[in-house]
Amino acid sequence: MTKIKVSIVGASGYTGGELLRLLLFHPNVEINQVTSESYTGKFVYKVHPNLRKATQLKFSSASELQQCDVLFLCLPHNSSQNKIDFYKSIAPKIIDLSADFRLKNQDEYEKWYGHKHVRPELLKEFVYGIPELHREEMKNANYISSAGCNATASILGLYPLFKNDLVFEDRTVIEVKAGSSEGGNKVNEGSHHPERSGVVRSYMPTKHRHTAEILQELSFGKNIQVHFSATAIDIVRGLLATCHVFLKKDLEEKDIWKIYRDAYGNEPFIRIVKENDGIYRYPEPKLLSGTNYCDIGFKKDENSNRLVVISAIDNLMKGAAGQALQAFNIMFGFDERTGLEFTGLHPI
Amino acid sequence: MTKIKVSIVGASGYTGGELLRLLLFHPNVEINQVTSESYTGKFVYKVHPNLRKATQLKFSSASELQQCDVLFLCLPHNSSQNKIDFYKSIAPKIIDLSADFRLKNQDEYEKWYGHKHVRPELLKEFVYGIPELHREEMKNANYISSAGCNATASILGLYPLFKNDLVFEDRTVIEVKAGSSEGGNKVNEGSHHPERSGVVRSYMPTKHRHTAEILQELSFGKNIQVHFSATAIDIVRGLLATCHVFLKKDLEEKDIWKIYRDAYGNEPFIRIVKENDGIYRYPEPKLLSGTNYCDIGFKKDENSNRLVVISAIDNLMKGAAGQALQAFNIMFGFDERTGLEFTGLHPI
Amino acid sequence: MNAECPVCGAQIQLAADAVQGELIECPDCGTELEVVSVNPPQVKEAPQEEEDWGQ
Repeated sequence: MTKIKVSIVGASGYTGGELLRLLLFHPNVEINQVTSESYTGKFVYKVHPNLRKATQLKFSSASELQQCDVLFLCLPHNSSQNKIDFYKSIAPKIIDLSADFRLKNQDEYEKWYGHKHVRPELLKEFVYGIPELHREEMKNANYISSAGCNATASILGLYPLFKNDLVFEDRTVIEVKAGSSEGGNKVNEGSHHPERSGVVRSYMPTKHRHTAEILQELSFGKNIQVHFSATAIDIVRGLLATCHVFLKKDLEEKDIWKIYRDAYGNEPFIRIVKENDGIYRYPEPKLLSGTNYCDIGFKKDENSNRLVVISAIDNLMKGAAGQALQAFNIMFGFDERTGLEFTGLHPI
Repeated sequence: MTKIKVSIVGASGYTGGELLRLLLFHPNVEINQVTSESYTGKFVYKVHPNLRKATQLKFSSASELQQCDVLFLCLPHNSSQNKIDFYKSIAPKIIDLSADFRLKNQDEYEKWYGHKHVRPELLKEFVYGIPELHREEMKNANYISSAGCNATASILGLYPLFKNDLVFEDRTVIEVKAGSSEGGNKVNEGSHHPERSGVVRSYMPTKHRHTAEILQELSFGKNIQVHFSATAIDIVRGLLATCHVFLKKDLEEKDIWKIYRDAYGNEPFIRIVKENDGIYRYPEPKLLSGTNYCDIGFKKDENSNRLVVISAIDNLMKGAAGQALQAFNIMFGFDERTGLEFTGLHPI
Repeated sequence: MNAECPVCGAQIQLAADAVQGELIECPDCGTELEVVSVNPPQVKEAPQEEEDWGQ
């Protein structure tokens, strides 16, 4: 059975490392090269110690890139768009994990990212990377742009409600609680352990860039508003989005169950988590570490038309590398769960 | 290819749950029953939420146990020995994860566990459950007694030194730093979050029961002493043993490397971790969460004959369920890594 | 014929295209090594300052 030849550009970061971990154990994949300019020639386990004994692979430089079947781009924002022609020359299919090609509208891009997009004409060539929303388009896509982690959790949590026009368009409030791995492996003043440990840090009360993706995917042609805030807490992996939406008509919890079951009943990576006993009655991000699950729960407020939707993921997995691999599986017609079977640890 | 029929007795605890997680994804295993008296009839994911969507299996009662090929016993101490005949009637092969059959000497058992062993004549029928030390005996064993977690880390760390008679017999000091999952899922005063969070708790400064196993496996017929202490720290999974031994003759680090390479060079689950750059230069338990690795490092003290040996494991994996499955693989002639390929998460 | 790592004694097979002065890493202990000669294969520890994190 011929294997798909893949390479990763920018494989020394947390996202690239997580993707490498998954690809190393994917039965249909042969890893060709993994690039890092700062670690060229070094063993990958130097920066990804969990890969000790798993591989003797070394980093190459991007200048040494050879032709391959698929190129995963795990570069800082604003890199992919500047060298996209070079990357296109390397592989017929590209999965970009940066934000460069997520937004379809160049004006929106400029508004949220503060500078003009370098190759706006290419935006329409990239399929937005949430399989649960764009599976059919992915099946014959050449270019996929993986979604942001906060956006993924928020969008998946609210998609069935917006799709069925059940909530007021301008009253949605989303509060994400996020971990330190979201910031990547670059050290900064605020990531210094004595300063970062134990914080409940309001790092993006407004204007979080991922809002743009949420608006794009939930508007369904309407003009909607999403009031998003993010707070950093003392976890490394994991992300919990608590979404407050306001129902247009009065619904029972039984109706809500049905709406989510209809939307996600057959999805391999979405679990509806809403139980009235046990320790973990609503989605719990720490249980999802290393898995590709998005757990979704909800609670109807008895005293108002507010519905609280709770959505949890591992920001490095369903929020990045896991979702990119899910898209890869769809692109090549493999079972979507291939290489993504890990069901998580408990206790953790 | 016929599958091995296995059942787990006492599957609602952390060890039983971890073993269930591994067995569910083992290609040569068919799970027959998993028992829990308190959760009989309930879905297993009620107490093991990481298994949501992975299985619809329900707990049975031990009274409903049917014949099977292998029985894993994950019971509190002092249970297996009291019902061993019943368990022997259920399956020809037994792997016991409790402490009941670890010690070969009944007097030692009574000394460390404070009561007479109920079936001392059976002690010699159980092979002590560290594959790296007892692989040949396991190949045709019917009964295996899985080792304690603190013992496993300490024994594997020091085995090559004691085997080659390189250290003084009575001067070894071992300090284990352990996580909260070692105490199991029973709630107690000290496990209440406000009391347990952030502690550096000297919970067993002396007389830790696992010492008995360390003495048994490292004595090589001599009378040895091990001075063991355990401190609980703010982690859930993970165990780090820092061992202080005193060399009989002066050795260079290069000699120590050779000793460990000769002993463990071909072992699939032991990694020698001693690097002079990078963030993780010595063994780091959090990187091992969910893996069956035992990472071992060392540092020779330039100013004395002291050698510091550092050994890390996941107490629920190499210290319990993972090692039990490794033994199972040996018992049935499967590749030892089957079902134990997970290479861990980073960052975590 | 292999070179021997001066730090941990691991047997190191030099790459076919290895050249004198090239920096390589010991596969066992990860120490950065410098190729002293290709035939016979010899390496020595590359100069490296010890990072002190003052923990």
